Amino acid sequence: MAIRANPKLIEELEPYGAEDVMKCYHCGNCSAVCPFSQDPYVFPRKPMRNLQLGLEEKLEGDLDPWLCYYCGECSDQCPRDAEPGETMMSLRRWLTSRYDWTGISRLFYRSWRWELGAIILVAVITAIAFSLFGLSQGSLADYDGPNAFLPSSAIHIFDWALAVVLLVLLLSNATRMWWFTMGRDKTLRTSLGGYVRSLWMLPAHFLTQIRYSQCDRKAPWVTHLALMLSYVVMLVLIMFFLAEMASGPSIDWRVHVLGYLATAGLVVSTILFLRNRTKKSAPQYQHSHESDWIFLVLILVVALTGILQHILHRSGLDVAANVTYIVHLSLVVPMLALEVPFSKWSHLAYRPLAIYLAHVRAIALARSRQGDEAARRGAEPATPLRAA
Amino acid sequence: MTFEPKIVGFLCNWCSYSGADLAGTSRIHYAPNIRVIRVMCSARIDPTFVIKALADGADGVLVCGCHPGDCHYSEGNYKTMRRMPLLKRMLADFGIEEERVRLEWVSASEGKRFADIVDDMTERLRELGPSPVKMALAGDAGER
Amino acid sequence: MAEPRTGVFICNCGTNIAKMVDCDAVAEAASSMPGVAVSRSYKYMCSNPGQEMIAQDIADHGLERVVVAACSPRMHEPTFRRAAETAGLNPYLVEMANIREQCSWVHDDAVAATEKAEDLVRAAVLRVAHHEPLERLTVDMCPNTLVIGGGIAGTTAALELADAGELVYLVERQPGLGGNVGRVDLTAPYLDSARDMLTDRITRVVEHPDVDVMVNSELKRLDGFVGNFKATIAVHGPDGAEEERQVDVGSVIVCTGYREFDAARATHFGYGKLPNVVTSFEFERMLRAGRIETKEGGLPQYVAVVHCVGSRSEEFNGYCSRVCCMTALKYAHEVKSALPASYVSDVYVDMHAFGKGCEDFYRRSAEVKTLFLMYGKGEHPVVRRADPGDDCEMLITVDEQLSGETIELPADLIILMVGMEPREDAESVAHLVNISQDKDGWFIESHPKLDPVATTTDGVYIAGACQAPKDIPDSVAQARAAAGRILGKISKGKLEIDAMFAEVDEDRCSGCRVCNEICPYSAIEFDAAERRSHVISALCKACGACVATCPSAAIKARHFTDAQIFAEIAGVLG
Amino acid sequence: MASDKLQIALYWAAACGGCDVAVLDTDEFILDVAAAADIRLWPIAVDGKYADIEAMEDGELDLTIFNGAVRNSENEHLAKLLRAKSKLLVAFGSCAHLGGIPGLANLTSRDEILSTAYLHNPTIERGNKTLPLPESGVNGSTLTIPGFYKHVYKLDDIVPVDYYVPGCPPAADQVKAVLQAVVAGDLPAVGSVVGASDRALCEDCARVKSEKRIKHFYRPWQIMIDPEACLLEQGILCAGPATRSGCGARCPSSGIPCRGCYGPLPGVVDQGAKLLSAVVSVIDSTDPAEIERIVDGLPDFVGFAYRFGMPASLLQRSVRQ
Repeated sequence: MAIRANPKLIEELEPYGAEDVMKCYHCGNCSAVCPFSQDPYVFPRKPMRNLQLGLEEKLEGDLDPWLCYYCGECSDQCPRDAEPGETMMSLRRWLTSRYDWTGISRLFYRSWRWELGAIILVAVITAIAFSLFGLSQGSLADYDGPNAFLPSSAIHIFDWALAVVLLVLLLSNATRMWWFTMGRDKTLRTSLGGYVRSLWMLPAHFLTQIRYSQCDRKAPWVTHLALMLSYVVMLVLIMFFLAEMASGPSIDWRVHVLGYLATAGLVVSTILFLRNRTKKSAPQYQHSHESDWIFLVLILVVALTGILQHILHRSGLDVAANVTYIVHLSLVVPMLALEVPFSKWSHLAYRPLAIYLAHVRAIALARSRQGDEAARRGAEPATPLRAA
Repeated sequence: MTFEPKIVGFLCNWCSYSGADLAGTSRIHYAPNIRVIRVMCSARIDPTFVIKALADGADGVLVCGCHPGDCHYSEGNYKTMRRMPLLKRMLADFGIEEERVRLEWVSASEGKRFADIVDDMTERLRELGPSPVKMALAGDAGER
Repeated sequence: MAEPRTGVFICNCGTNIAKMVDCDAVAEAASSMPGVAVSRSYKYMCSNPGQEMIAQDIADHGLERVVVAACSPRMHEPTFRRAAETAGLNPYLVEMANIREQCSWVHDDAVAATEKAEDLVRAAVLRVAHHEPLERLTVDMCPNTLVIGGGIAGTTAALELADAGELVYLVERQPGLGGNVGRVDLTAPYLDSARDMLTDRITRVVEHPDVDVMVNSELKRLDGFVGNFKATIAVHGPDGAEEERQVDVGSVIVCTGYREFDAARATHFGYGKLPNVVTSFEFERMLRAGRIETKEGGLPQYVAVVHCVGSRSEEFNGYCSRVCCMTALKYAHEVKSALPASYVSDVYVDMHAFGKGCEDFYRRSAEVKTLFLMYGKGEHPVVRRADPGDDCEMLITVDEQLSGETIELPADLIILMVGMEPREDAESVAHLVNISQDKDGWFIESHPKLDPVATTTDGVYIAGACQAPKDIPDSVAQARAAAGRILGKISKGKLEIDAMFAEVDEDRCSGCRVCNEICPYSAIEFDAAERRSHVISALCKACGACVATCPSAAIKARHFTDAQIFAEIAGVLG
Repeated sequence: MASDKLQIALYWAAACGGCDVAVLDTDEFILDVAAAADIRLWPIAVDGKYADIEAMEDGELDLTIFNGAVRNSENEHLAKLLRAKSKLLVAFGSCAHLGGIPGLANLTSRDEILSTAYLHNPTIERGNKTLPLPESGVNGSTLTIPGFYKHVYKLDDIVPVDYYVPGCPPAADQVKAVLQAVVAGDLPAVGSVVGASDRALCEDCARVKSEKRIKHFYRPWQIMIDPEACLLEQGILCAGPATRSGCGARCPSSGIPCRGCYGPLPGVVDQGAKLLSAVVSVIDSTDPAEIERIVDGLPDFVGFAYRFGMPASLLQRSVRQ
């Protein structure tokens, strides 16, 4: 069955960062040096070929880009400077925008103005909304207590509401991802058992990102893990212990410890990443997409405003603390509302999911191969016919 | 003692004679029964030469030229290729055994092949025995 | 007759000969052979003392013939001929017996080897008695040159010779000069204009006082031999009138070039059926016209270039046509610069980017985002009309090797890179100037590596794509090389011809003409008036085929006469 | 009996008699001969006895024109006798010159010939077992017939010959020329061939010759022969290129290929080998199998190539023991 080539697709990909793909002449060095590239997931050469030929459906159904951690070995080895690593990165961005049914993601990735604009817009709305809300039921002079400007109980409800919305978006996109990569492939003989048995991989890989450690360079893994864990810890704290965090000195010290650690983690790791990207210290930092900058900066400023707010509050400067809180929230909200479902943040979810699905897929493929073997064997008579 | 045949070899200068030289430079040993006569091209080999050699007492005649298509003079060996079949038929009518006259293509790089050919021909002629020509021509002098 | 006084010199070659052949015994035996006045065995005959010994004996014993029994004549015959010459003996009165390569080195029975050595020496002694002193002939070298073909190679060769002040006759079949290069727009890999290159050359050729250009003309006959050809050229006038010209030339350069493969033969590309499937030369015409468009006059969105059309296939020509790959890349550049919105695909088998600047050019083609699709050798893409809904006019189905998929590639304009073939008249040209063609029909050079411009016929040279597919720089280099070779000969003024050649005894020739067809060099000329055949000694390469064939024994092979060979036969048989 | 007339003998050995007829073909010129010479021996024309010859002194004869090969003891005896008695001995005609048609017998053996001729020939009365014996007793006395040799010899195998007149038979005008030369006494070097030229027959052959390429050999009856073109070029085996001219190319001019009766050209040591080389070298093929097929068109080539010259060839005879 012939597949239609689409020479135009490459242009669609360029805004996502895939600019050198056409230079590739398929020597295969990239796939050879990649520690993750192995049957049935051979990359980056194969996805690059599909991209050159514009085999859209194949690319869409491809899990390979998520199995890459962009250690940059391939780009180092490439004799044609076709940047296979960056191509994989661009494919991840493109896939994110494909999984997202709203089309917002595509909009963001193709234009940083849109992304930034949206962030600012959401920030302003948030700021105004929370200010009005605060003034309507409390006093700017009170950080906590009955007259608190932004009572944690209220914020908590808001957080959960937002969380639900994000979860829905994320799940719907994840489902699309599953459909593209597994669901619509009729030839694939997956079984529910297969899915269930491998389910443990999701949390495991989410929390450890252990595959990343298989890259020759370990530093990126550590930083990446640190950033991710700090983020998660902070998320957990906010979603479950917001009250304790908000109210005064009487609260449990352990909360503080984790809070401080997470904050430190966020600040340090983002600064490190930003430094790397500005210095272009390693191949994977050579080409920074606008979305990368926005993402890092956003996390950093969220963390910083968080710290500032905390200090002000502890120093009893409640007014300043409240103002900072508004600023903090007007940064947190776009970060969550926009980055999580529509931009870089989402890979936090897609990558472990991809590893999980890839595993299930591999098993299914292996089984179907054995099946074919068996079928072939069955075709021959078990015992040779004898003449009567 | 076994009969040792005398073979006259007519070799073209460019392929076969060089091939025979190569056998020498590569120290490939072969039977000493052959006596080589060099001509520029196998096409120079007049059938008369072959008959003359037999009449003068040769037990066998070996004719060598470049492989067809490789002739230094582009087409010379084709003339040889055309002459030999009829010559062999004619000699057969004279009662001369087919094995006594042999045509082989030997290139400048086939020293081994040349040596093998000489050994093989010598062996066949040993089995065949002396050429009848000399005896026939000597035989009748007295008795008519 | 009384045998001439002969000296026999047995070389021991250190121990190379002596260890297997009893050289003294051979020398002893030789001393009693007919005519032998002196017979010696010496360690190294080829050494200076050895050669002086020969010269001395020639003087002391008044030797008229010399036999040296040593290595192969292919090794040292020139050495000993010189030695004899220094002593005033004609070099052709020397004969060698090969008792090393064909005796001591190949035998292990000393007795038999010695016996054989004696036979070989006897053969040489008897043979040399029949030798005759021979003189090398010299003929005049006519400085004019005939150049056949007015393409890039022909014009280059003509200018090279004419600029050196020699007269050139340039014969071109077409009404104008320029050949195939004249049909090209830009050239790979430097994208400079073929037109500029040519127009400059052509104007120079046409205006050059020493170049006699004949267009609408063709060579009818070529008689004579190196240095002394007579060329008959038919010049077609505009009114269809044909005028014959006879010119004297000393050399001929064949630059007849090539013709392109007929794309219609490769039916699966739909050439001739689908309007927008064009050959590279048809596309060059578009480029020269400065407008890339479909037959319908629209601008193509998808342009596909198909490589190896008629080349590197079992079906058509097995060889690579060498210029197509880079030309195809050139098209990618030209299309992209003319139509930035278009998409160019290259459907190829292997990318042959040999030669200066070509690999870089290939790299740069990635910058214009060319999409390369690789199909397997022995397979071929298939072109079909696209379906109504498609945004393209045609679809090329390729079993794409790099993806392992069967790909349908959209195309609005398809350019077939047609390969090179020998011209339809190559065979007749080869016959006219008496050169040979290889299995594909290209003219054969005298040595593929060491002598790529000369041919098996002295004085006839080949240059350009008539020898094999070639690009412009190679053609130009070959043309200049040929010109250089000719200028070298001209500067000598005379040609020396080997003393070994065949001659017809006209008192014996009955004009039966059996020999005429025998000569591979057409060196035998039949004089119809005299009813005799002559050998043109300058053309004769002394193979002796005619000598062995002449039923009247009227042709004599100098230095390989019947008498000499009969003597040798008698000699080896003791 | 002394006479100032030219003393000549003509003898007929192993031959068909055609040579004698050729002498008679000189018509009235023979009368001039008779007038100018005493014909001492000429078995078919005048009455002369061997005894008379034996009685002669050596060299008494000025000229003996000897035709026929030497096949038996009588031929040899007469050859030696006439040689001794003659100043000039001329080998006259192909048989004496080269062995001639009788020479073809050298391809078989004496026994084969005798058994064919006297035992197995279809015309032999059935059951007849009579073989000729050199000696046989007839009522007391002994009859002898000449001994039949194993091989056929040309005249100069037996005795030295002064001149050769080739041809089967020699052309009548050549006969005249020779006799006139003898009378006039202007003779070429001893041992030379007279009455023939040093060029091949093609010299005199009127057929148009061009370059030769042979794809197929034909027997004359197999094709319509082009009367203008060279026979060999038409694929018809013609010995002309390998044969002395002198006959006036009578055969080819009447559409019959030359058979080579005038013998090889000077410098040719084996007429058959030369003819072979000439006719097959121009075969138009480079494929061994095809060449074999083309050569199939030349049956009994040995018989053709040595039709008149077997005993004069390098091998002279079949070497089968």
